[in-house]
Amino acid sequence: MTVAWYLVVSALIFCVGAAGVLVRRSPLVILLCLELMLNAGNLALIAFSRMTGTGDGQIFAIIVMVVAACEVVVGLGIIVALYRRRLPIDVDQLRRLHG
Amino acid sequence: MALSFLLWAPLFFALLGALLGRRMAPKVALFGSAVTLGMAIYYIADFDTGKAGLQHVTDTVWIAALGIHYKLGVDGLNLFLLTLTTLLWCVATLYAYFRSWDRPQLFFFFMGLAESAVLGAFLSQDLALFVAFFDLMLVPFYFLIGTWGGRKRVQATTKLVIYTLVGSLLMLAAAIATGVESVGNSGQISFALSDLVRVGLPVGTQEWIFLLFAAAFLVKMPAFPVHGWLPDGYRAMPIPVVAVFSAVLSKVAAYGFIRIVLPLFPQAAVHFQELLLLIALASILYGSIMAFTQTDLRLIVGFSSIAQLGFITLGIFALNPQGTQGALLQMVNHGLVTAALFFIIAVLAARAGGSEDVRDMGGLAFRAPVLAALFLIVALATLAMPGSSNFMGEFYILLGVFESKLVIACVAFTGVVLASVYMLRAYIGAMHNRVGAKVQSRELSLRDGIVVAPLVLVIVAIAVYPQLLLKRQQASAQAAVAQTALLTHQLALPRATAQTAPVLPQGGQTP
Amino acid sequence: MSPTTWAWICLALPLAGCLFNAFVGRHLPGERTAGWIGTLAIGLSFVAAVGAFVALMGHSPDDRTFTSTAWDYADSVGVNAKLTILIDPLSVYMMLVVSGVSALIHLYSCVYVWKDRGFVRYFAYLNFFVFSMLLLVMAGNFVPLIIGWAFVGAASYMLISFWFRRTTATRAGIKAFVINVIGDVGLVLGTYFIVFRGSGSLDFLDTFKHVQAAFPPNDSDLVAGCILLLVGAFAKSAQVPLHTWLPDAMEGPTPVSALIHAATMVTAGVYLIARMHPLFEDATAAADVGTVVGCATLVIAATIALSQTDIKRVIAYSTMSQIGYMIMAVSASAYAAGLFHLFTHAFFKALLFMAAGSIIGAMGGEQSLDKMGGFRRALPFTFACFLAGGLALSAFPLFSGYFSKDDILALIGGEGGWHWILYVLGYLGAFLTALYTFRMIFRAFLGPECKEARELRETGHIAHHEHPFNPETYEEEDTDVGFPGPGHYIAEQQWPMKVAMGTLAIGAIFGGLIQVPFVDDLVNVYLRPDFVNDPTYEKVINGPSDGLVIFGLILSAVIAIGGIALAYVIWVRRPSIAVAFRERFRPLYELSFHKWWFDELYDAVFVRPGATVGRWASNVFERVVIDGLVNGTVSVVRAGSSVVRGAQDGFLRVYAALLLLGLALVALWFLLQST
Amino acid sequence: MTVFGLSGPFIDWSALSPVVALLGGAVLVLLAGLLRGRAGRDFAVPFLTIAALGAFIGLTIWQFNRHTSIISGALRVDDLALVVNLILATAGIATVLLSARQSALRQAGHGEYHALLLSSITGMAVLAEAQNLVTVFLGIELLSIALYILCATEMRREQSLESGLKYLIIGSVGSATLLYGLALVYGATAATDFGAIARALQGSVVSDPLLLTGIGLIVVGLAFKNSVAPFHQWTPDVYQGAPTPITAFMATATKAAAFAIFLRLFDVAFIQAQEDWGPALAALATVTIVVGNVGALMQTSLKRLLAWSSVAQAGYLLAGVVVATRLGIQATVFYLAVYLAMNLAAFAVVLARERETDLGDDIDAFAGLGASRPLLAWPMTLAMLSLAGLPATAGFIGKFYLIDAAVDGGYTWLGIVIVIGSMISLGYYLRVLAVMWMRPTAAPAIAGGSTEVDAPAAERPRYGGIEVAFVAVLFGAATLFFGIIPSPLLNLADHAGRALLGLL
Amino acid sequence: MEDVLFFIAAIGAVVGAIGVIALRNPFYSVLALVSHLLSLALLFLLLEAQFVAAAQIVVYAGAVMVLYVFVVSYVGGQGEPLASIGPGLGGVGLVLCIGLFVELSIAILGSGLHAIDTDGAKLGPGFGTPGQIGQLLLTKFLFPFEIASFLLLVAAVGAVVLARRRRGIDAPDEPLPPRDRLELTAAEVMRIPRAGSQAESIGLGQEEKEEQGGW
Repeated sequence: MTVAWYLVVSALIFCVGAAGVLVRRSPLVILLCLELMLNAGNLALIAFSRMTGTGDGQIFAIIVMVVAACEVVVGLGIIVALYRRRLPIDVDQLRRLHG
Repeated sequence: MALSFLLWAPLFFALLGALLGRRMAPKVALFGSAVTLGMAIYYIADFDTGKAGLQHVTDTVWIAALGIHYKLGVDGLNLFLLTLTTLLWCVATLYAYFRSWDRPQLFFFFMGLAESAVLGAFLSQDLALFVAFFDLMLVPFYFLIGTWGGRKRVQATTKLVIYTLVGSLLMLAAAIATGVESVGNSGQISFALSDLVRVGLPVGTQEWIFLLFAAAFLVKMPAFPVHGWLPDGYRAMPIPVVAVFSAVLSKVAAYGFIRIVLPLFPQAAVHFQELLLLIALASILYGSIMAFTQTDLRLIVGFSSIAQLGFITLGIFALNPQGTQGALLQMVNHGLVTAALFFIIAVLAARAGGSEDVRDMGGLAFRAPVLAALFLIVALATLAMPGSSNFMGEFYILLGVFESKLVIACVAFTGVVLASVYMLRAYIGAMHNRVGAKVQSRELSLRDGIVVAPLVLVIVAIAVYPQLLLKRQQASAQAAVAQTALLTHQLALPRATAQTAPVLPQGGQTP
Repeated sequence: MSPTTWAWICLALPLAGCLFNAFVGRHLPGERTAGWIGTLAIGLSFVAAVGAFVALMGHSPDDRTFTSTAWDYADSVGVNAKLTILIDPLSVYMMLVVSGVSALIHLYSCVYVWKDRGFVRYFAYLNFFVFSMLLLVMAGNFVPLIIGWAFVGAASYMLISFWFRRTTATRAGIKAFVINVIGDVGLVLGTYFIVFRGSGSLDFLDTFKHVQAAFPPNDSDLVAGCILLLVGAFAKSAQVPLHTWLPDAMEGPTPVSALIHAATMVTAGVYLIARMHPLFEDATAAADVGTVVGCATLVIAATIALSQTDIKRVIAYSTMSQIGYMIMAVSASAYAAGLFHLFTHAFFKALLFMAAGSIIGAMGGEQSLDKMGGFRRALPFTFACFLAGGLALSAFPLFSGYFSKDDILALIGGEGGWHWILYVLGYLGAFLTALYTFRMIFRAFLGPECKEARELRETGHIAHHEHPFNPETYEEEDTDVGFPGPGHYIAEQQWPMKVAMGTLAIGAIFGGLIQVPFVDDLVNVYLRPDFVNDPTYEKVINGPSDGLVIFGLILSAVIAIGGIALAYVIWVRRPSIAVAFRERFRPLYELSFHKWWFDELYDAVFVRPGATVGRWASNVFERVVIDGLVNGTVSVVRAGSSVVRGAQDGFLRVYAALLLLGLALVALWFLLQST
Repeated sequence: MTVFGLSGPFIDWSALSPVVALLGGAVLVLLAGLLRGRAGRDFAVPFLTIAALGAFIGLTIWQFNRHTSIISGALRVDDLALVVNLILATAGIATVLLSARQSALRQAGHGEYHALLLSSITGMAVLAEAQNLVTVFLGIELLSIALYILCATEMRREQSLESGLKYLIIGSVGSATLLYGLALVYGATAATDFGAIARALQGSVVSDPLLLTGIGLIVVGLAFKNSVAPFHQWTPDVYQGAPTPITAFMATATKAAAFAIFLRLFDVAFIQAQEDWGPALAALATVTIVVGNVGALMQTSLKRLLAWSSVAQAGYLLAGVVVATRLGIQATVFYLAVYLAMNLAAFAVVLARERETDLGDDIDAFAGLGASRPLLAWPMTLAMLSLAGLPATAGFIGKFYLIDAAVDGGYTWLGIVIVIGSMISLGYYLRVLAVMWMRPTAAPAIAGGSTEVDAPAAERPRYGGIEVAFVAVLFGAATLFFGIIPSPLLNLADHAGRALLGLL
Repeated sequence: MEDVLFFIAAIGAVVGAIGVIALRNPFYSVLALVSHLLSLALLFLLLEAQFVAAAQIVVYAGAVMVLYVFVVSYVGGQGEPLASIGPGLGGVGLVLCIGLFVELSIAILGSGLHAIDTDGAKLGPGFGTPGQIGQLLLTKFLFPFEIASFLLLVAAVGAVVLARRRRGIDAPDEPLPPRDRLELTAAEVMRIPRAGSQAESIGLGQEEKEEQGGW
């Protein structure tokens, strides 16, 4: 199977994740979608690393995992804080800031 | 004496006054403006007549990275504009001195800042520096109008500043383009006019740059049809501000044409000559007609200024020495009369129950012969009656146009006639005819008198001896239009058969 | 002393008087001091003029041209405007007339406006006028000429609206000023054509010297220039079609009408043409225009004068008509004749105005002939003077006007060709002149006595209206400005008026004797040095055969007497005829009474359209286009703003969508960049 | 050093020292947060933070004129980076000063707050020095994640949390995009090192769709960080919602770092593809300028207004990147410095008014300021004039420089766009001035606009605080000073410009 | 054989992804993500990245997902209501994403790099093995490695700052949902009064570590 197809798959995942950000209203799920997009990036990195035979891609992928974890942690932290303030866990209702 | 003193003295004294507090501020400001005036007069006395180039040049690099010089200089083009500026500011400060202002330190500070900015625009011999001062001028006026102005002052000042800055900022881009485009083989960028002149721009570049400059200057003048800011602005300004604004700032624009546009973009100037002449013509006619229909004295003066500036533009774009001489002379004349008119308007309003509408006035002359006489002199000067210096200005201007574009000159003459109509209409409406309802006729008070009288004296003086200006301006004026005159195949002098004194058979004897 | 020195003195004195009165006049002791000072200044100025005359006569006839320059007024880039005076017989001639008549009128005015609040102002103005007029006639350079030209206009404006709370007066003033400005424009533009398309120097003598070299005869530029000069002349001398300001100018005090609008200023046009004769010699086409216009004016004005009832306006129209004669003469290169008529006219017309002033005084400010009558016995002296003036005006044999007018017509006739038409019209004009002059005299002095006249004769007490009114509109005047001041004066009671009028009467009667055909030829001889070196002049002088001259003399005598007789019949014997005539020839009467509808015409062609355009400009154009320019831009930006801020609606997912859109676009762009 | 037979890379500690100072500072501050007693928390912690930043500055200056890549090409220390470091440090110190008395401190804990601030600065420094794709990504994440948290630290305000969440989500989408772009570039060039990438781009790959798309995605990813339209939507909301000191920090420091990496990445790694990305960036700049200025027009919240204006300013700055010339870099760096000064002054005044009035950052809070509080009004005035680019302020020189660069780089039309943008911008800057100088002082307080609605009025400080006024005056003065004597800054910019080699 | 695995894994990954955004209940979404991650790990294996695959399974499918489940259960895993005040962006999103996908595919398939159409470069021995990864991490990517660890610290601090409960911030009057109780008391116990002190954050910090303990 050529590398190109791995990339196509990653592209597809990336787009699905993006779509998720658009259509979902629960920040929890949106965070998941962000994970999807990052994973797509990871897949691409790994694929390229395979393609070029350099290890950089894999390192990059590991770093990305760390980053993803951090984002998730912080994101969930904010969600919890919102919940504590009895605020709706729905991005469509979080719009005191606009205009 | 370095020009920097002249340039920064007003700001220095303004700051000093502001620091010394509300009681001292007016005094210091007045003193400062007087000192500045003195310096300006010194430069006239010290002027080397017949020399075309700059004198008293100050030239240091301001921003090396950008090739911006701090270069000041005096020559025939700006000599008398400096005097005009300082004189009018002195008078305006005097006027303000006699009145009480909210937060006086601030008021006089901004006045001083404005004067320095205007002087800077007149003095600077570096394109970027000129642009900087040209834009800077507006800032103090924004506050002066917005804080101490009349009704609807904030809208008016915002409109005014933005409208005029639109032009100025376009000019900023154009100026930078000029500098960048004319990086010669030296490879070193420089905005000093002397360097820019040496490197001629390609015609195509010249043309769009010219248009941007023209936009800036025409808006500032203002010229028809970009005078939208004028009515509200003039109505909102406090009297001393409107006096200096209408008298001096418009001149900066006209001066910019002569100082920068003609020497730097000669081909473009020739290429767009008709366009500019037509705009000027339109300004003359439209301004006159509007002035003829207005009843608010400020607006009458305002629109008359549009017409007068039209004449000046006409003279500039005759692109020959006559036109330029006329334009330069007329700038000074118009500055003097407009300022005087605005101060007189203030006096009239004080006698017509505060109204500046000519319909509320009338019959004021009765117990105020001096006021009437001064007003009459100013009015006649404004309508350029022969014998006034304004007449010589228009004489030169129209001669210049006559030499280059006959038809336009002939049409422009209607402007002269209309001027007499609207000025006399204003004069009669205010001073003559039946007595207005709230009018009580009082003679000019001393403190108003010492504001108006000096201006009238100067008007009369240069009316008696305009040569004072003309002979000092001649060399520079000819130099400024040398290229354009060459391009339009206009010789420096008309088809002159005899310039010598008349040689009579027996020799004309003179006592 | 050299003539120029005298001339400078002559010029300086009125200015001095003006400034003195302006600055200290109000603080002088004695109520008439300012007046006396003014009069004195002018009188001395007259003396200086005489001095100049004598000094000039001291030189040989071909050496009577002197110039003197005070300072360079504006000498730069090819414009050599210097304050130069040119003293030669012509200018001295004008100086004499101007200063002389002015002196007398000042004297008269000392009484006439005595009780007026504006007494000092009046004399300041009047002196200023004389100064300007002298500057005009002395100028040796186009710019001083133009300056003087405009100054007299300004002076006339100030004096017309001297009673500045009279709306009619101010309106008349602005009208006069504007029309005069049109004249100035013509003058300036003409100067451009002549000087800057040709001679290259603003100096008269240079111009004259180089004009032949610069222009081929009847060169279009030259003709254009000369016609433009004529425009100036017409505006100043109230020639058709620029005449409408003169009748209104009668709003001014009567002495002003006498001085400015009869004797001096309005004849400036004549002087201008005479001064510029070398140009007109080369531009015969322009000269012919002048001739025709002058002729037309004299007829039209005469017809109008027939039906006017305001005594001053009648005289004003007669002035127009007489100046028509002069313009016609000088344009037809009969310079001396024209100037001779100018001289005599100055006397009798000023006299007529003064006399009229006396009557008006007696009427307490009333000017309508309809209200006057039978002053013969109440005002004997005035009557005598008026009669002398009237006879001179209507060219009664041996009176001054008789010789001068006849001189003109003879020379015109002498040129032959189409000038015969002018000749005939000229005599027609003469007939009408006699008619309207005596209509005026008979209606004012003969016939039944009006109550003012009777009161005056019986009690010696001058009528005075409690509620002063504007004789034009009959609306009440506020007496603040003085007029009609508490005092009215008549020659019979005031010696200065007597002196002034008497002197002028003598001039009016005997003035003509200085140039009587076959007897003497003083004016010609005196002025010859000016015109000697242009060819047509001599030809014109010697044009008419003796027969023609004699015929002319007889003809004009007959016409004058006939006219007077007819007037006597119509307005004294059978007043019904006048009414019948009016009914019979209604259109003619209307034409005359409405002054050929010139005012209405201008109103319809210039004033109203101008006002309409102005209103449109300020109400429609300014609002819609100019402000639209601004508001339009603003609203566009505002709209953009609300769109952008609308997109910023706080919905996270919308942000994401926009963001994805941008992402797609950017990616697309780069994709397209790739090969 | 050699451990277990594998030899670690040579580490040039002196060059690395600034970053180390920050890392160490962060940890120290975190520990200092443990101190008991107000005095310890309120003074020791900020003092330590400032000390760390001071050390950072000192070491940076020490390293000046070094041009070296360290730790096997992860970072490059050169004048561009060092100048940016100075900007970051200045912003940081100002932020610390502004943050004192801020309730966020108590809610987040002094130690944490300042530690996060320092780590964010670390991320920025790393970003500014990065010359490896991995480092780039990490730097961005480090600065962003710290900022996400800081935005949300005023948890009593719903807006604060909201802004945090919005920033997090949008920012992460941006990061993901950036990551994908980086991946594509890596794939196309088989390298993560800038130098290697540049070398690879000299080949045919420069026009390969894979690479170009990658660049495109990177453009978008970075555009998020310095709020270039149409990727700016988070900016107004986050700026408004975040605690004002943090907003000031974001506005100034983030921009500096993001533009630094913009310059480094595009003018070094992707320089070969300049004619491909140049027009795209120019187009983005145009959109940004228009959108930013237009959006700011009728705002009543001043923080929001400044947010929009910062969008517009990003557009101006982009012009310096577009041209990819030394002049461009100099202009950008200079403008960044200027931008720092004027924005800090403005935000300081906003903060002061937030504390002094109940109107929050509403424009009404500024009514009559000129009469009542000249010491605040003048800096604000100068800041506004400078942002509008009027002469005698640094903003004028900055704009002049940028337009100069644009015209010089053959993008004259972009210069004119900048000019038009500043015309529009006058509409709102002048409005602020008008409110301050030309309106009477506002009647005190419709409640609810307040920054801390539910906090009892008693414990709300009624005065802005001396340190805030100090910041305002200092940077206001700087705005004026560098408007008249710009040479010092220009020299720095000049150094920075020479840092990136291979540019004309 | 590889191809079959690829197809299985690819389909699994994509379906999992779609599941994440399609399923209304966050709980299910999380599970979908887990499956997605697993199949992704399989793809990694196919690409010779054993270590990464392992890390993927352990860190993601392990720790992070646990954290997710924890929070979801905490804030309530109820599915979001269909009705929303916000605009329905389904259509737009679909179009945009398809467009983006097309663009990316063109970029990938249209690429001129011949390597992309191969199964990849010749690999040296031990490619993708922990050994090689470790070496890279300690040499070439030493600095990123350090910064990454620092990033984790920052995240930890952030979590503390955000998720810690404080006096006067949360409204205590409102009863918390019963599901919360147990966790709440746990936190109460750990809590040391004096809001804003670092000390308590250590307490929660440990809790944090527990969560990541699987790592």
